[in-house]
This record gives sequence, structure tokens and C-alpha cells, in this order.
Amino acid sequence: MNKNFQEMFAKAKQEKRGSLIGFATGMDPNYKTSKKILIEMSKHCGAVEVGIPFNTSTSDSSTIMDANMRAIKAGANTEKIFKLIKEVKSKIKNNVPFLIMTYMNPVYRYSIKKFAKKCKTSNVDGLIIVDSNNNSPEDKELSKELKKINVAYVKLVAPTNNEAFIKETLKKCSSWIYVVSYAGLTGSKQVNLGNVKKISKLIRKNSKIPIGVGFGIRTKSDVSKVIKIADATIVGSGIVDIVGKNAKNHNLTKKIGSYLKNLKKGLNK
Amino acid sequence: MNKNFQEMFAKAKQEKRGSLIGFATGMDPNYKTSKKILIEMSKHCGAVEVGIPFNTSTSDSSTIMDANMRAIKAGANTEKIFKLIKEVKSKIKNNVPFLIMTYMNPVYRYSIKKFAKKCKTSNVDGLIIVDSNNNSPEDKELSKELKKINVAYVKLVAPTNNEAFIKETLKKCSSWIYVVSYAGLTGSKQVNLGNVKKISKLIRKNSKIPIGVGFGIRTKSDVSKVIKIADATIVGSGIVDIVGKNAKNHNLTKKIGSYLKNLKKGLNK
Amino acid sequence: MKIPPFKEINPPKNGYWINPKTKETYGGQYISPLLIPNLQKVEKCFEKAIKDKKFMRELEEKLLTFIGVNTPLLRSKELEEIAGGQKKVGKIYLKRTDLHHDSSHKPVNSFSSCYMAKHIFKAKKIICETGASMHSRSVAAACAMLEMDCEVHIGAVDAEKVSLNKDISELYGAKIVVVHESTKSLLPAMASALRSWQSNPDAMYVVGSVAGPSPYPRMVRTWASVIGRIAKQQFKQITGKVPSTLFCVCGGGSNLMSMAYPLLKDKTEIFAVESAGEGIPTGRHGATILGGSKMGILLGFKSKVVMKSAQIAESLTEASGLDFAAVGPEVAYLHDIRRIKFRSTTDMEAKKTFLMCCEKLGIVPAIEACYVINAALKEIKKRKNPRENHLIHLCGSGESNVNRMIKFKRENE
Amino acid sequence: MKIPPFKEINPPKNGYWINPKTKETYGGQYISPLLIPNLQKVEKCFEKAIKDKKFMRELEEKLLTFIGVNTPLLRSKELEEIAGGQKKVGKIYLKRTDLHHDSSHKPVNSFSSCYMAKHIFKAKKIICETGASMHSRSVAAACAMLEMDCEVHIGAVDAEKVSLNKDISELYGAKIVVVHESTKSLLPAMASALRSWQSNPDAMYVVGSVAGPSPYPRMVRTWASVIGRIAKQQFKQITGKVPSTLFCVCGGGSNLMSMAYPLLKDKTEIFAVESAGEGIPTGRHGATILGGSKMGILLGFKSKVVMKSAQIAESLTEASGLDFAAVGPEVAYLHDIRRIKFRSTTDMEAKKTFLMCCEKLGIVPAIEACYVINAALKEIKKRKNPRENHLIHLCGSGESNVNRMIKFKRENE
Ligand SMILES: Cc1ncc(COP(=O)(O)O)c(C=O)c1O
Ligand SMILES: Cc1ncc(COP(=O)(O)O)c(C=O)c1O
Repeated sequence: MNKNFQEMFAKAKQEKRGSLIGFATGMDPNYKTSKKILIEMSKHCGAVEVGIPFNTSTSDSSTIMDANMRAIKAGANTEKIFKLIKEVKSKIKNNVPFLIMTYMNPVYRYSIKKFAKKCKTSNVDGLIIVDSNNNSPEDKELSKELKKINVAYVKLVAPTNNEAFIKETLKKCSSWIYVVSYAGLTGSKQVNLGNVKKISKLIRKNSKIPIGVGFGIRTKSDVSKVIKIADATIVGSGIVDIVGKNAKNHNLTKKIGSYLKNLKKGLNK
Repeated sequence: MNKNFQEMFAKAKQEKRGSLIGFATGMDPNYKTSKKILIEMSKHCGAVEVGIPFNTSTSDSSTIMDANMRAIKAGANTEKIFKLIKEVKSKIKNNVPFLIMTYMNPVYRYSIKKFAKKCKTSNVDGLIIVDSNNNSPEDKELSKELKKINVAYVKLVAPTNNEAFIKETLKKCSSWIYVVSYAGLTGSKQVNLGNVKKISKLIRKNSKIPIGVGFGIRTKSDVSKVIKIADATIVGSGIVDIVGKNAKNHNLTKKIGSYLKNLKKGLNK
Repeated sequence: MKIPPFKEINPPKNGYWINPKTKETYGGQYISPLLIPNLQKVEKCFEKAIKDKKFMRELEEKLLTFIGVNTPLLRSKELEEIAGGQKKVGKIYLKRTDLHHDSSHKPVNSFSSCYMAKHIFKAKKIICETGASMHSRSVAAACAMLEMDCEVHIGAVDAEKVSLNKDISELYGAKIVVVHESTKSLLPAMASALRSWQSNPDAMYVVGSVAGPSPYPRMVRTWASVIGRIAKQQFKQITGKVPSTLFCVCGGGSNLMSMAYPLLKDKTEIFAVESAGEGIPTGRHGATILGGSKMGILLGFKSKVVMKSAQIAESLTEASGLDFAAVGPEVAYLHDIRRIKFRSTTDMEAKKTFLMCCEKLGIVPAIEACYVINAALKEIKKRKNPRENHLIHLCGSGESNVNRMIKFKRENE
Repeated sequence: MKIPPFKEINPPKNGYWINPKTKETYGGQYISPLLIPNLQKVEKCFEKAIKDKKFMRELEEKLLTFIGVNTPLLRSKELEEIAGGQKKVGKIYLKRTDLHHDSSHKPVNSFSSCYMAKHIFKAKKIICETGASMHSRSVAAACAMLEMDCEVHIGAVDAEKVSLNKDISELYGAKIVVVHESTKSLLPAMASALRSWQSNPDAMYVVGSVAGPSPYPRMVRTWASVIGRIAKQQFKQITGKVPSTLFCVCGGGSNLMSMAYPLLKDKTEIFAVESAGEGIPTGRHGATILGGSKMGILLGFKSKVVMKSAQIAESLTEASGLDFAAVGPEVAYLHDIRRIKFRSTTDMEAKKTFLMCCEKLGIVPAIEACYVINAALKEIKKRKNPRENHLIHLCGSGESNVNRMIKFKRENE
């Protein structure tokens, strides 16, 4: 397990609370502001998830799609997002783990080996690839590479998946597992607690890996409900919405800060 | 042969000139004006041809089509045109022969027998049916009926017809024969003298019937050229044009009068 | 695939069909003497063509591969359902001439006539009129392929209504003459085409329905009957029998005759469907037979015509292809001797049928075909005979009607 | 008519085609885990379907009578003439899938997929994307007939360009989702459709080309290959041989695979034609293979993709149906093992070819088909082999392009 994540979950356990993982698209709305946003997020979140935008994403709601397009317009590419994370991590004082969230194409085009190495040298702690199929040659190579260097490979499971699939996924998954709370797109619906319970049970039956729940978590009350079941919760569209609406507002980071502060109140077990 | 036509051709011969036959659509632009027009025409023409308008005519140029539509709009029908001719003939002092020019449908719908009788009682001297085929049962009946009552059945021959057709036509034709001067619509092109000579020769070879030439005759010079070959010439679009352009002008009849007076100067052999 | 050979069932005499009871004559050649030689030439060429084996073989090859005349018969369980279920009303088949090149039954006659014009008449130019522009579209296509000039006469109202087909005719290279006279629809367009022929006697005129002066009605139904000959063969292969009923829409009657002709001597009950427009009693309709037509003479032929005194009456219907105040002479004859029965459908019924066909059958029919589908369903429902096999002529595809119909759909939802 | 049976020539292994030399893999299933069960279900249903004799018999019956899949091969002496004359270049045949119901090759796959969705997958709703709206139109038709809901994703640019086809999809009852993202064309529309499927896992997704996650590329080419199986049989009947060359346009590759698949083991030289847009060197084009694509992963599959760093590049072409920055995985594989050669045609050449086809052939081709006709003529001219028999896939009819093309004609005359 990646050390920073290990510490994050241990500390949370100690404090009898769950962890908040915040997501933002890297370089949205631009490099400089994104840097400020990520630093602000690192102050409030247990971990920070940074998206490498992909213009042909198949799982993002229009909120995230818009963020992707803003970032691409601002010149975002894989290299620059690595640089951004590295710079942010050197600026922050804590050990908040950083993840990259993206699709397989940017990784594949960068070269899987090089990408894994670059994670290490950029102080990236984990990787989420939304469209990585357990059985693809790329997934196999990637999980092997990440394991070598102790970068967490966080995999997704969804309400439509059966136990066989979950078992297979668990084999590759490291540090924690990402549970999608409903059948749909990021931020497009309300969190479905029934789903979450059902999948969590199947996971618990097969593993002790911490569970993070994402999709549809926007309010303190969402966080609070989810944290009763899971170890962490991922908030994405809620943050990206603020960025989208306040891209030129100098209070942007403050707004994100207070949004996250409020969410944190829901973290207690 | 119809007596009035006989006289017309005889007198013209005596005077070493051809005959001018004027055409106007009956009731164009309305009953009253049409009556004045026809009376005026009877003063200058050797014979007057009155059209019973048909809205689906297949041989008229747009000039005559427009006249047809104006007349129909003014309430023209077969009955009224007969009445119009009868009234005009009772008003004029000379024996100028009047012809009806129309398509088979108005005749057929009126009933062929009734139509022929009505010609007689309305003082109509002749009939031209543009689309009457020599071999149709209607044509046979009609020519029989007209012969009985000495109303001229004036038939058309065209530049595309061969001698056999002309012979067949001559059998039914009475008083005079109508030579179409070119392949086309009334008033749509210039008179074609070559055609006229060619057909006239074929007719002369087979008959002594007077020849009238129509289609494309508008000026004194047209008249003059045609009259060198034929016995009569028919002027239609030239007159109808004046009606169309001056329908509301109180000088209309005067204009027609002076137009015809000028044409007449071309009648000398 | 071989096209079943043509057999003349119902030959006209000297250009006329004659009712044996009343002695009424239908057809003929009522036209300026100027065109008589042309008509004689067309007739001679036609007689020569149908006897010329090489010509016929090449023509049929083109009909099969260019027009795609071997279209399927579609069993429509959906329509059976709407009519009350197969167990109550029997089976319903659709003849899919909507799948022809240029999307209607028209190209079979248009192409054959143009092919004859090129190879036997030796014309360099074709003149035609059009209503729904289905005919002009297919004449223009034939002229393009055969390297002939093409002149199309279309009423101004129709030019608007079916602009897609008109534009396609233009893409094929046709010269479009828009006719602004009288009703600005099919009838004055045909008069205009005939007038143009008088000015261009070297051209050949190609009529789009079983109308016009002799020999057109006979020639058109002979060419078009390829459709019915194939359909009859297909129907027998599928059901073992000829159809119990045949339903076709009737403007001039070309799609009707294309299907009905080879079945005239069979037991099939034949229904022709006219456009009742806003309803026959309103007087605003396109129904010739059911709308109180009388015998009349126009556009070169004698037949049933809707008239207002001696003038041809306005025909009023949503369907440009049905906007014709007369029927072909052989159709009138077959009606008068009671071989063909007539039914009608209003514009509103047809428009609803259009939407129904889209939504339930997955077919965009030509609006003309919606009149027949509607009337067929009414008749089939009424007959309630589970042993019957019905045949409906789906005589065209409705791309050209989409603009108007999508507006209708949006306004009515 | 019986459709020649399917024989699997080129089966993928675990969803991948593998280049034996380079070991490169093509295909796969790169998609959110949420959809994995759906894809497994689609695959199972597909395996079941092709083994289910009754299902296949009924499906083929519908393909024959509803889609009209038995379209003719047209010998085009006109094209031979343009290429230099039969005596110099051999014979040219056109496969007329423009005569299908809904006017393109697309309905064969669309209908088959929907039929499977209805009877085996038991879906109540279909989701699809579309470019030229040929796919959506035929999916919507199938859904209408099969009483299923239909949701169509279309790029905003395409919705404008091919509004006729879009309107027809709507008349069939489809719900149209206009996609305003990224290039507003086929690619984001497909992404949008896949996203919608994630939200509606009970629906079935029906892709319009040989693309998407496994099993779609294989399933689509299997359904579509009905076209090529019939064409191969027809070609042999007419010429006694398989074609010397086959020319198909290539957007995603469905019309290419529909024809090429049954000929892969034959001696036929196969050419795929891409849109060179304003010219490949300008970077403004739709040519995936010839435009310098690299292996990439998008929309659930791995194949050749045109990219700008890791982002999918804009594809730019007049033809909505070719506006796709990738080719299907089996197509990329067949290119890489050198079984299929690639050629290209610019938008300007294609537009001129459109007018030429209208004026010389009497055919209104889909603009997509004009790219292949143009490239085929160039290649055939160059080969100068009078003993060859060429086959060109005329994969669609261009009613939907008439609006834009008549403007082009008028501007250029
Ligand atoms: C599709 C279609 N059906 C029917 C008709 C009616 O004509 P007819 O009765 O001569 O077949 C037309 C005429 O344009 C048409 O386009
Ligand atoms: C007529 C036509 N041809 C070709 C294509 C290209 O697609 P594909 O290469 O998948 O056949 C399309 C796509 O819409 C099309 O509509």
C-alpha cells in the first residue's frame, strides 16, 4: 500500500472519522489558478484527485466535460499536469496523497512505463483510470508497473458489477477501491446508498481494503450518510461547479475552502 | 360553303386582296367591353374569330391563356359567348362572318348536336376546334351536324402534317382551311413562310379551298408576306395583347381599330 | 430474376377503350394536328420496342439493376394488428416500390419511355410534366444516364410543396419550367408540357401517368405493369394464390394500373383510392370518380373529369401527386364496367396515416401512399375475412414530404 | 432469395485482433466497469442469436422484405467511359445499397442489432449515436417497427448538415439529443451515447459502425456482412469470378467491412477510401489511416486514431458520415497486415463527383459515397487493366445532401 494513503486511512481511523477526497480537473481554468485550487484542497481533504482532461471521455457529466474543455483550452496535457502536481506537492506541508484520475488514452499515449515512472518522480501517490478494463494488456502492464513503485492503483467498481468482477478487480486494486454509487455519470444523480451498501458488503466479504465512494456526493449530509458505510468519499462535481462558476473570481479558492470545510463536518463516524 | 364566307372570299378576290381574320377571346376582359371590341373588329376584318375560353388549353401561348383566364374570371361560358356573338351580329350592319374558336371539351360538354344548332341560331358562321382529331367519334358527329346547317367547319393543318393527313382533313373541312405557320403556340414565334409555302402547295394540289394562315402574324409586313401565298390571314395575339394591356383604357377599341387599319394595308396582292 | 412477360389483356381499339354496354368510348387523341405525327411516331416506336427482343432484354436489365424493380413484398403484421389482427382480417402485404431508385413506382414507366425515346424514337430531348416531382425526378435520372436533355413542367404550388424532388430533378440536369397558370398544379403543368411539345416536335413527351393522348395511356400501363407482373409472381410464391384484394391510390392511375393490370383477369377485388381532400361534400378534393366527375375531353384524351361547367375544376389535395382532376381513360373504363371499385381518404386522415406509418411501421411513405393505406385499413376491417390475403401498393417514399409533415407532427403533439 | 450463410473468417481473441508480426492488439473493451456487464450481455445475446436458427430465419426474412437487402449490382458503362473505356480499364459494377430502406448500407446492421435487442437482449430502449443520421434513421425505423424507445445522439453540426435524416429519425419517434461538445460531430455524439448508456444500463446501445467496445466491432461486421455475402454471390453469377478490386469509403468502416469481409480470403484487392477534407497536408481532413494516425484508445476500443497529443483530434470533412477520427479495430488490423489498401479523396473532389453522378449516372449518391467513386476512378484509370472487374460500394443515397449540394451546384455554374 502507498504510504501516504496508509497514513491517511490510519489517521482517520484513529480520529473515528472518514476521509474526504476532493477532485478537480488539472489546469482548470488555467495552470496558475489550478495550482491555488489544489493547494487549498490539500488543506481540507484527506487526499486530492487531479484529472488529466480527455476530450472524448465516456463517463463524465457535462460539468466535468466542461472543465476538461476549459483545461484543454488552457493548454493542459499530461506533462503539464505532472508538473503541476509536483509543484503543488512541493508547496504543501502535509503528506496529503495526490491521485491522478484520467482515461486510458493519455496514459497509453504517454507510454505506460514512462507514465508510471513519472508518477513516482512527480510525487503522485495513486492513479485512477476510468476506462481501464481488468483484462486489457495495458491494464496488466500498468498495474505491474505501479506495484513496483508503490503507487496506488485505485480501481472502480459499479452497482452493475457482480462478485466475480469485484474479486478480479480486488486482485489489482491497491490502497483503496472506488465504489461508484449509481449507474450514471459523475455528478448526474443523487448518491444511491442501497447500491453502496450492497457493493460494500461484497467487497468486505472478499477484502479489507478501504472503500471510497464517489458519484453524486455534494452535501454534508451526503458525506455523512456515505461515511457510515465507507472509509472515504470522493467529491468532484461539487468542487468543479464552483470552479466553473467562479473561474475569474479572486475569491475562488476561499469559496472552495469553505465548501470543503462544511463537507468535512459530515466525516464523523 | 357558308354563304358569308363565300361572299368574303369572292369580294376579296374581286378587289385583288387577301382577307384579314381577327381573333379575340369572347368576354375578355368582360362581356360589355368584349362586345365593343368585336363590333370594332367587324368594321375592319373580313371575318371575326371569337374564342370560347378553356382553362386547360394545350395550344395557346401565355398571351391567349391570360385572356382565357380573364374571360373565365368575368364569367365566360359557352352559353354567354353564343349570346355575345348573337348580340354583336345583330348590331353590325355588314355580313362579316363570325367563327367560334375553342377546344373539344366545351363543345362535347354542351352536347355536339345542341352546339351545332346553337351556332345556327346565334348566327355563327363557322367553327374551329383546335384539338379535334379527324378520327374521333366527336369529330365525325360534329362535322356531320355542321354540314347539315351550312356552318363552316374550319380545320387546322400544321407544318408537321403530311399529304395523307391533309387529304383526310380536306374531306371534312369546309369554307376554308387554317394553316398553322410554325410548330409552336399561337403568337409565340415569327411566321415561317417556308412552312406556309410547303403546306399551301400540298393543299392546292388536292383542293381549291381558300387558305387562311395563322400563328405569328402581328405586323403589316407579316400580313403582306402571307397574303402573297394565302387567301386570308388570322391575327390573334396582336389583338389580344392590346386587350390585355388596355383592359381599362377607354381608348381600347380605338387602339384595336387603328392596329387593324394598319394591318389591312398589307392585304393587297 | 426474370421479369414475367407482358400479355395484352385489354387492348384499346384505335386508341379507345369501349364500354360494351353503353358504347361509351375512353381515350383517343384530342390534340392539335401539329402533334398527330408525333403521336403516330410514338405509337410506332412503342410497337417496335415491345417486339424488339434485344431492346426489351436491355431495358429489363436496366430496370432490374438501375431502377431496382425487383422490390420485396413485405408482410405487415403491424397493419394486420391495426386492422384487427390476422385471425380476424387475414394477411396484409405491402408492395415496396418505395424502394425503387428515385423512391416511387414512377421510374419504371419513366425509364422505359426514355429508353425507348433514346434508342427507337431517337429523341435528344424529353419533355414531361410533374406533380409530386416523382415523375420528373425519375425522367431526369433517365435523361442523365441516357445523355438526353430534359425539360420539366411543374406547377408553382407543387414546386414549393415537393422542393426536394424538384431540386433532385435539377441536380440530374433537368431544366425546370415553373407553371403559374390556373391551379398551379399538375393539370396546368401537363397542359404546359404538351404546349412545349408543340414547339419542339423533335423532342419526345413522356407522360407520368396513364393519361394523355393515345398511345400514352396504353404505353404507360404496359411499361408500368412490370411492377404488377413481378408482384403477382411474388404473391403467388408466398401465398400460393393471387391476392384477394388489391389497393392502390389513384391520381391519374399509373400506380393503380401498374399493379392492377396483370390481375384484371384474376379474381382479385381491386380498389382504387382517391383523395377526398377536405371531404368530398366540401367540393375541395381530388376525387375524380367519387367526386362526381363526368366524361370530358382534356389534355388529349377523353375520360372522367371533374368539371365546373366546361372548365376543368380545381382539384385540391395535400398530395401533389393526386392533384389531377381526371383519371386515365382505361381507369375510367374499368370503373364503368365495374372491374375496379373506388374508395377515398381525406387529407387529414392521410396525414395521420403518414405519422402512423412512421411511428408504427418504421416507414416514411409518400403522402400519396397514405391515402391508400388508410382506405385499405378501413375496407379490410369491414370485410373481416381471415382467409383473405390483401395487397397494398406502397407506391413511394416520403422524403419530399418530410418538411411539411414534421411541421404537422409538431403542431399536433 | 436465400442469404448466403455467415462464415467467421477473422475471429478476434478475447475481443482483440492480433497482428502476428508486431503482436499489436486491436479492439478490446475500454470502458467504465459499470458497462462491462452490459457488454458481456450483448456478447452472449449475439452468440445466442447467430446460433438460433429460428431467430436468424426471421431476421433474414425482415432484412429481405423490410430493408430490401437484395439490392442489385449495376454495371456502369458511364463510369467505365469516364475511366477510359471498358476496353482499357475493364468493367465497373456498383453495389446499390443506396436502394435499401432508409437509403444506405446502415440499416442492415441497425435492424439486426435492434432485432436482437428486442428478442434476445429484451431491451425496451435503444441508444445510438449518429453522424450523417443514416444510422439513427435506420435505428429509429427499426425501433418504430419493433415498438422500442429510441434515443439518438447527434453532434450539433451534423444536426444542421443532414437535417432531413434527422427529421426522419424524429418522425419515426426517436428522441434526439443534440450534442454541443467538442467537435459537435460524430465522435462526441458517440461519447455522449456511451455516457447515456451508463445511465440507462437496461437499454441496449447500438453502434453505427464497426467501432466501440467489444463485441460491437465484430457484431456489426457480422450483421453487415449480409451485404457482402449477397454481393459476392451476385458478382460471381454475373462475371463468373470474385471482383478484381473492391472500393469502399471508410469512416468507421462499416460499409467497408460489410463488403470486404466475405472477400478477405479471396484474391480481391481491397481499397478503403478516406476523406482528405481540404487536403491531408492542411491538417483539416477526416483521414485516419492516411492522415498519420497512431494507436490510441477511445470510445471503448483500441485502434488507429488521429490525435493531437493525447486528445482525439478534430476530423474535418464535408461528409458527416466520415467525420470520425478513428477506424474500427478490425479495419486498423487489416490495414496493418496489409490486406486493405487506403486511398483518399478531398471534399472538393467529392462534391464535384456528387454533381457528376447526378448528371452522368442519374444517381444522387450520399456524399460519403462520392469519396469512394472518385478514388475508384483514379485507381482504375491508373491500373489500365481491361481484364479486371471492379466493384464499388454505392453505400447510400444523398437526399439528405441535396440542400447543400444544390447550393454548391448553383454557386459553381
Ligand atoms: C408516390 C406517388 N404515388 C401515386 C401518384 C399518383 O399518380 P398515379 O395515380 O398516376 O400513380 C404519384 C404521382 O406523382 C406519386 O408520386
Ligand atoms: C452513406 C454512408 N456511407 C458511409 C458512412 C461511413 O461510415 P462507415 O465507414 O462506418 O461505413 C456513413 C456513415 O454515416 C454513411 O452514412
